[in-house]
Amino acid sequence: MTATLAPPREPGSPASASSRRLAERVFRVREFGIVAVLIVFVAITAAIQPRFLSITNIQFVLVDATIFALLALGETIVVISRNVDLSVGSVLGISAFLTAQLASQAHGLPLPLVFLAGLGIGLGFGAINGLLVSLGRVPSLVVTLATLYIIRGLDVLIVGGSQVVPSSYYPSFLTISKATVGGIPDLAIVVAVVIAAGAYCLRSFRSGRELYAIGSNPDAARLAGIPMGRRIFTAFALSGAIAGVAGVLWASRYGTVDSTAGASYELQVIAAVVVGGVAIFGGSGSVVGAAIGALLLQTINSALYVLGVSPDWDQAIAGFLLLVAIVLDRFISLRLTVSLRRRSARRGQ
Amino acid sequence: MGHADEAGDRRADARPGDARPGDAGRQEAGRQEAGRQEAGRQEAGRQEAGRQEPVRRAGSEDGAGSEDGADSPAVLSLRHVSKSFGAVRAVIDGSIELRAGEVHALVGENGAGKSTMVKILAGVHQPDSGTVLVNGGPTVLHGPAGAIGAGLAIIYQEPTLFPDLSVAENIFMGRQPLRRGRRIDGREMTTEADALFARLGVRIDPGRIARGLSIADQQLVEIAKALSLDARVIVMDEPTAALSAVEVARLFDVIRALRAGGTAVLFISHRLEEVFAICQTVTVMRDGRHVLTSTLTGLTAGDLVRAMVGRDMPERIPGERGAPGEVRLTVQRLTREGVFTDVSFEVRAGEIVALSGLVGAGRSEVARAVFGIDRYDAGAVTAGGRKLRKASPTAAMTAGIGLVPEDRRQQGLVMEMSIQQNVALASLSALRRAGIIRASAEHSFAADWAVRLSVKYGRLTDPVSMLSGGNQQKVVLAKWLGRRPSILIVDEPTRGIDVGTKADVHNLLDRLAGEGIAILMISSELPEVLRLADRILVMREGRLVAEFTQADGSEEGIMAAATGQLEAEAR
Amino acid sequence: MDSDLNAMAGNAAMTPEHIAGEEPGPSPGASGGWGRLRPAMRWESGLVVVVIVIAIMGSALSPEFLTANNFFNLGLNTGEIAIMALPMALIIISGEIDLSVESTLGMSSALLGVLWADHWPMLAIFAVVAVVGVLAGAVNGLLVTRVGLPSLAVTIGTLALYRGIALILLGPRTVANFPAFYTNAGTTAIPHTDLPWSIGIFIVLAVIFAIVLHTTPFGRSIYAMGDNAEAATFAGLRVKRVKTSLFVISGLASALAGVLYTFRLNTAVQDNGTGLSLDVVAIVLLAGVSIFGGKGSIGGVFLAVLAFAGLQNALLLTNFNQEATGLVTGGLLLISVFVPNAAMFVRYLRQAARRATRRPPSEPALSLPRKDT
Amino acid sequence: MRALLRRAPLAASTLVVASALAVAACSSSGSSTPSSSSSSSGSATAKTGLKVFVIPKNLGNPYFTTADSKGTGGALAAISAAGDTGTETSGTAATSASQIPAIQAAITKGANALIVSATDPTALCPTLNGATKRKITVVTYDSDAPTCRSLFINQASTSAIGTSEVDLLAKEIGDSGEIGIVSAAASATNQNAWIGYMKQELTKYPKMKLVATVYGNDDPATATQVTQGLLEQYPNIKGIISPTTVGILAAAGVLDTAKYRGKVQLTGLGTPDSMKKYVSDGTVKAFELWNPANLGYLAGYAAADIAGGSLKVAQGATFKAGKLGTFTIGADNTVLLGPPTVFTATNINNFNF
Repeated sequence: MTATLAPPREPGSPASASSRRLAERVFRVREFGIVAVLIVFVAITAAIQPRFLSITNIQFVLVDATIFALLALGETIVVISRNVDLSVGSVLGISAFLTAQLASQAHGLPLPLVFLAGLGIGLGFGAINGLLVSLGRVPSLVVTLATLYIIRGLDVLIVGGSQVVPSSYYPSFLTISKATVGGIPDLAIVVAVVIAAGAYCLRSFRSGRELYAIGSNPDAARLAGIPMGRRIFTAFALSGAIAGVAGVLWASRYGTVDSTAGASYELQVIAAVVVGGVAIFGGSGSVVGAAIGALLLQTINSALYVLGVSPDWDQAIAGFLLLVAIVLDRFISLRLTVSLRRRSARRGQ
Repeated sequence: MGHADEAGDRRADARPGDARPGDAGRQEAGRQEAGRQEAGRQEAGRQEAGRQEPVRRAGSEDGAGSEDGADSPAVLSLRHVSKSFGAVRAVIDGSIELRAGEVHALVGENGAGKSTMVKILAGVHQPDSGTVLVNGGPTVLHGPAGAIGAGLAIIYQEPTLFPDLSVAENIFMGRQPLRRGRRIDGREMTTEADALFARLGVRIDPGRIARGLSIADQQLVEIAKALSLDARVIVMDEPTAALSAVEVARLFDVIRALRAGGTAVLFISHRLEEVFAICQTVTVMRDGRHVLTSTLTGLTAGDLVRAMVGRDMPERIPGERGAPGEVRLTVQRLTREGVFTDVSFEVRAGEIVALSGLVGAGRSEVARAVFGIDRYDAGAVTAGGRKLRKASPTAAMTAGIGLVPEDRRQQGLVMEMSIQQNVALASLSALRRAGIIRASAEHSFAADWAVRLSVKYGRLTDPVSMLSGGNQQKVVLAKWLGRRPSILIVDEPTRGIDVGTKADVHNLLDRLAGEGIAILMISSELPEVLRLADRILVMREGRLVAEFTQADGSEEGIMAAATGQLEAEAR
Repeated sequence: MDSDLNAMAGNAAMTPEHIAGEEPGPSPGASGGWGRLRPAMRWESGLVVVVIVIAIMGSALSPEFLTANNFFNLGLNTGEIAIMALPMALIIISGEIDLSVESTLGMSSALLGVLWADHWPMLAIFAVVAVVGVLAGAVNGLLVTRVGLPSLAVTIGTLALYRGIALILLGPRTVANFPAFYTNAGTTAIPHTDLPWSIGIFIVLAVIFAIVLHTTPFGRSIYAMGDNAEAATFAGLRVKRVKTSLFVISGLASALAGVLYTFRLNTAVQDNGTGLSLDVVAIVLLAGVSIFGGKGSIGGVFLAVLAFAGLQNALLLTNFNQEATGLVTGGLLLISVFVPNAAMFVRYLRQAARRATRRPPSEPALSLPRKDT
Repeated sequence: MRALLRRAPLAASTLVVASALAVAACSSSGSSTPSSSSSSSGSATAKTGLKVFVIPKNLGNPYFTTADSKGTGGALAAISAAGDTGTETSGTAATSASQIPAIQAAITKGANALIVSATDPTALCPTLNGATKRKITVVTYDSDAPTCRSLFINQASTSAIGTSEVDLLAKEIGDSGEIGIVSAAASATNQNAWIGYMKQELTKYPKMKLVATVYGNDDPATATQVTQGLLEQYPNIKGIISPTTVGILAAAGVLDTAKYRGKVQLTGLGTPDSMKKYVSDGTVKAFELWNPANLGYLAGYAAADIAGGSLKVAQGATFKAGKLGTFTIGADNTVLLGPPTVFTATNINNFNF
């Protein structure tokens, strides 16, 4: 009964405050970690190949990264809720083709409508995923693994042998991905804003926090009366919609769209998310982190080209980073738990 | 989840016989109460759910109500609810009425059905029969959300927190204070959380994440959560289990305040002195049935215990055991940080040593460490003269240890497998020839043990999940006896099984000890402990705090040691 | 943390019944008279029907379907997938998953190519490839069991990593012209039969796997840990060791598949076998192996291979649009996970209706896994 | 005349001996006796109603869609014009693993002739030889499988492509400066063959230096990135050759900015429709390509005639391919479609494929 003698704890007493700081520090460390790696990597590359930091190249990297960052945003929302969406690549592909065709056939069409179309297409497929997972009670892994192939199959059926080529668009569609403001691509700016918005929503709206809650402890979430079905459905719908928009950007960026657009992107996206510090078990991680993860992978990727290193290394590096990231996270969270428990215990005495 | 749920909500033994007239022959207020209840219960027992009872009980409840919170209407009540899980009837006939401005105690042995009642109140379970009434009107609570909507706040026995989220968010999840634009007002949330903790007289940093909070702090967060709901009814399922005396005192102040504010509180606790300290009314349950509802004034702890146990302490029927033989199991200064500390004891051949204490005192954890499920930070385990390798069940098994775990469903059995396969699971290597399991051998092995333990089953190939709790437990026992262990650890061996089987298990343990097996028994059922054990070790908050011999052991004494409230007991 | 699949399945499982899961109660698999056996039987007999239907439809749609020559082709194109499906079945029954098999196949194929191009003796190459396959599996296994990572995340990582290694090894090169002795084995039938060698190997392995899974303590423990890892640990089963060995076996089998694949096409390129993982998983789930572990049989896998190969082949022979095979595989996968749920759900409704008769409700969610949070 | 007629079945039978030595085979077989009297009706009127399967590297590939489909006047058009029934089939990925089952299926379905663009000769040959054994005519187009076909329809002489593109670029950059190549997959046989000839041709331009060959794997995204990498790594690069339709499009997309337009020249193989934009805005001055539809059309006719027995494969043998006129089988049993068309701002609008 030593505890009986313990006086009521004062607010911000060293123990509790420091345990809070520790927790925060660790998670910060996690995101700073990625930034650090990014910086170091850029530094090294630039040292070997100064032109890596040339405006044009930075522009190239940013634009390529935006598409992945966007996909990572959607994927993060899903992963946070302890699910996974493997179908993003296929959704991107089908949306890219359909919107590209729209852009090449209906010339008068205002751009926003094209994006709206992409959004709608993605939303549709996302909703299907969401329904299958939340109502069908089938693990998202299997559902999205299946829809990954089904949607790609649809895509191939629709596209057939045809393709959309840059010449057919009205110019403004292609310039979306080329326009810059003060050297920074509009696209990067817009996506950055979107991601910031996403981060803000996840942090300061109930529904966002509930997603974290669901991922962190589904049973508790249930007992707290959180409408899990609806939330998870929304998560998948959002992920799909975002992939749809990404499809439009893809079309505008690469011009030529056939039935293979976005094939096997899902792995890179998940890699980006996990490298970005989003726990694969859900409950923790941030959209910003995921975006940085995407940027990191994209930077590595293009650095290889610039350095003239065979791009063959790209995939191995991505896979390796992913493994390192999850192993790291595992140890960090174990450590954190233990040390927090120690503090609590000590305080408890 | 998947943790061992509150002792044996699974238990479902109707025992009409054992109500003794003596029950009625007791203290003032308690008297006719109990008497009528006993009578009623017997009938109930004879004919499943005694439907003729309401009249009587209505009477009794008025009696209860007249004392306190006078004629205030029942804000929430359960009438004759029953709930079964598989073959197990957790609640057979449960009734309770919660009134505004009244703190109502719900007591009963482990497995009396308390937690299931709570889960029915919480809308987690729908009763198989019986009614839930809110403000006197029959209602169906659709899930936890429905219950919350009906103004219920529940503090579950096992804290249900979000480890990755901040304490404040854990408290306000789904109800966070909002600013303009429906955005969460973090600052407001923190201040409100601080205010709640201030009410509880503790200071937990609302900004830290819940991961790594001590059990006590987790419990406090749960309490804060319940308070934040401003609920009309607050159900507290063992809220004090992990709290220090100071924290308990503060909690009681809060409860009194709530009561004054007209909140109805349902208070569940093993610590009877707490019940007397804070509650006005008590409902006793036994074996899934309502036994007694009464005002507490005039009742004594002894009355409640008798009502809970349904009999006086049985004096030990000495098993035909000789004097204990040589030491089989030695545990030296075993320590696992934050779980149990410096635990030492030994068990001799032919001896039953009981490890007693409150749920969460660290008894099962010691057993797990000894068997090698968990690793330990310090100390040593010696079995059959050999020091065991840490965290290796295989080593423990080869040293002749068997463990019948606490949670039959999660730890004891592979539910999808057949009876036969479960019995054979720990002895497969013995049943194979040329690496292949001999079906015939497996079958006869299983059949043999099924007979020895008189397991009641249809086909040995039936899935074990079809058996009743008692027979499932026998299967688990058979699994380990099949290995001919020299040391047997049984964790809550009779949790949630019917009286008949319970007796079987008791006799079996007696016999095994007689055959010279060293038995370490963990049980929350003091009668059982007192009946079977040669020595009784009591744990509290991870430490061994007392040892009784079979002779000087008493239910009160053990309870006192277990709760650390020595002065509080006896009276 | 038991299977990460469970983690992924978590939300699917979030239903009131799931929480009730804390209470004892028969799991739906076991509800009703014979519990575990009956549904399984039903599933496999259902598969038999499916196979027959496919055979009839195939022969109706194209007279060549039932010809020996067509069976040979059919087998030729299925051999490697079938071989990888066997260990995959064990892994999924044990409650894990291995998505990296296709990359392990690619990696061993690349290795085979590189070493052959460097004029290594073929037998030495086989040895090296086998070792690499074992290592690949061991990495997966150890990361999952010792570090305690979700096998989904781990094997997605190695899916990329191993493919990447194949790329690095072989680059854009194509190695061809392997010794005729081996390439013939890849393209010709076993003498006096119409069975391609790869299918022959598959059948032998299938028998071995069936014996191991259904009659040995090892196999029994796979079921036990797949259904309830904790209970398996309490029964003294060596969960970690068994799971690790399963991943190793999977790696080895994938390496073998890689060699066969290379010889069949007489080409080693870095993208050999891309996209096969889904086919393998689809076959295993179609076989009635529960994605949550604990259920399934090698017999089912065998039938599923037949059904899968037959369907793909029938699609080729009929003028069905080739491009849509993805649709079929994906649909197959969805159906095979939904049907059991549907059955479960129906049973649940039936019992809910029978509640009055105090029959224990069997809650669908109970069969969905629980995670320690 | 009679001799020629009688020789027809011989030629047909010699197809069985599929080998690069086809020429020798034919001449030597002159002495051998007629083997298959079945088709002794070797009259000018070929058998019709045959089953001809067109098997491109993969489906969903625009280039092959143009080459094969009826609408564009490709292979299928020719086949039906010859009175036979044509079917296009293949795998979805351009890998031998997904092409082989399609070939097997075609054989099983009782094909009389196969028109194949080989993803990978070594991988395909066992299957194709199997077809030949079953007396199925095997004609390759676009990408050859030399040892296991009776006739190869060559879109353009390898050397011509290689040299002409270097010459085109040389003109645009004034014979001097660093140049790079954006190829498809590094394993693509025809790509490498062309690049080989380019290197040869470059020896004629001492001041032009080939600094790097990068591979876009015919994937727009990859091609874009490798082009970017190329430009960043060699900032002084003057010109890029991309002998692949996907590659040249991606490269054009990258160069289509003020920074590069006109400063870095681009040429290679591309379809006029897809390149019109870049030609009109000056990003690309000139590029070339044969007409894929005509390639398919020619292959279709050749296959139909051979399978129908009206054409025997032998060097110097001639046949009429509908609208395209008459062609002659050259050495190694290959037929050359003709010189590629060079597209420039002046003529590009006359083409649409």
